[in-house]
Amino acid sequence: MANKLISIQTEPFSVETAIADVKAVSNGIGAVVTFLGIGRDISKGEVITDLNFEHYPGMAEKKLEDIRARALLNFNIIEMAILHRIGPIAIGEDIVLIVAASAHRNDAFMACEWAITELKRVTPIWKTETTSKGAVWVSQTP
Amino acid sequence: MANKLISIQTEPFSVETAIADVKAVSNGIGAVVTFLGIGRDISKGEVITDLNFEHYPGMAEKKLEDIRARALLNFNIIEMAILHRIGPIAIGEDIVLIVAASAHRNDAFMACEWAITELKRVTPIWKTETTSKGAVWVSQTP
Amino acid sequence: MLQVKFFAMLRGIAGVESKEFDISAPVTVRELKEIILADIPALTEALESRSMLISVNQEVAHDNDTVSDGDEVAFLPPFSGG
Amino acid sequence: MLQVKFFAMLRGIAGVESKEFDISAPVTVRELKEIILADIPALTEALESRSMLISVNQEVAHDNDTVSDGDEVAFLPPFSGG
Repeated sequence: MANKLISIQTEPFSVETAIADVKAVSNGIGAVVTFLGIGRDISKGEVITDLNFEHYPGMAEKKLEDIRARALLNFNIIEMAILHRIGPIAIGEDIVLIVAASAHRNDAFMACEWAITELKRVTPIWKTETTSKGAVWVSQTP
Repeated sequence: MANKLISIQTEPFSVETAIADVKAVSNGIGAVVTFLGIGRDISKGEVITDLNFEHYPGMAEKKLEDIRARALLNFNIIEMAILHRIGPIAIGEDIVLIVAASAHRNDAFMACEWAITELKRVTPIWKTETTSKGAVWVSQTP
Repeated sequence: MLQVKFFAMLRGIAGVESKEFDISAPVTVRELKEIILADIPALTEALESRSMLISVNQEVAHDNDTVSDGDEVAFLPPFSGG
Repeated sequence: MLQVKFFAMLRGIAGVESKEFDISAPVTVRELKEIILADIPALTEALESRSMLISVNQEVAHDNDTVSDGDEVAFLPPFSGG
């Protein structure tokens, strides 16, 4: 199960499938909160034409597994999925998906927001943004 | 546009389509937060076999439009969709969907959480829960 | 003629989805409630509950608001959508 | 042999994705850093930045931790995933 719920992949993911995978875990799920990160056309005032993500294979997956495990331990949620794409990503394309499911909505909101913040903090994934000046490594995402 | 973004309907909605409709509004969208309410099998300790929703036609749609308008006014979001199903709903089926899109994630989280809380507070929609004792009107949802 | 709609458990108690009342002059919501209760006494407990909302032309109204011929009035039990 | 991996902008500066270093006895992370900088001086500014993390066998490590033969060490610039 955890294999489907944690993934770093080059191909696009399906939000519908990820939600269905999480919902399949329990009929006690009453709330699913989803965070979807998308490639924006503007960053710090610059027009972005392209994004590219790379990760530390092995360590990055381990960190996502660890975020899921800590979310299940520390929040009153029933299941969580975390998917992240790597490689070239066009503007408007999905980058990252977090799905948090709980009986009541507050728990799913809290866990989902924590998980995306934690993902940005601890997961060895890096991106380049391509502007008219070329591709540059982004050194920090808020 | 608002027609697709606000809907009270008997047929199931597509989360994927709703997110796509919202994303289509702007390439400046970097975050989409989605809340999905689902029919649970247990409520206040009772086993639920079935749900049924009814609404005040006209007024309920107006309230959802109003929630969307206030969310766009009061939160730093780019777009919002609100879909609610009525009629019979089986356990595990989707009931309500809120999609909030913004440049940065905090705004979408705040607007999405506010919108579902406000929906429950002001929208004339009612449900029955069917247990072994029969179908009863639920007088309040937390 | 003024149309009064009953939703959810109120519809079950009233036995009808909606009913028309012949209100010649404007009356307050409170006065309309009395007219309705005289006609459908079974609604007394429900309509006098503090958690019951009333709408006039699909906007929430209060006891001292007035309703006139042609208005659409509804009694709204506590919501349970979402 | 100990493998050192360079990610993101570090890969560009080092000119390689990874490089093997012959460390006979265990050394501290700080000592390993000096060995690497002697070999690839272009990395000096980057590796001495306070925002650079180091991992040993895919766990974040610190200057006084030791690394041994067979370990996988990586230098991790500030993350920008999500």
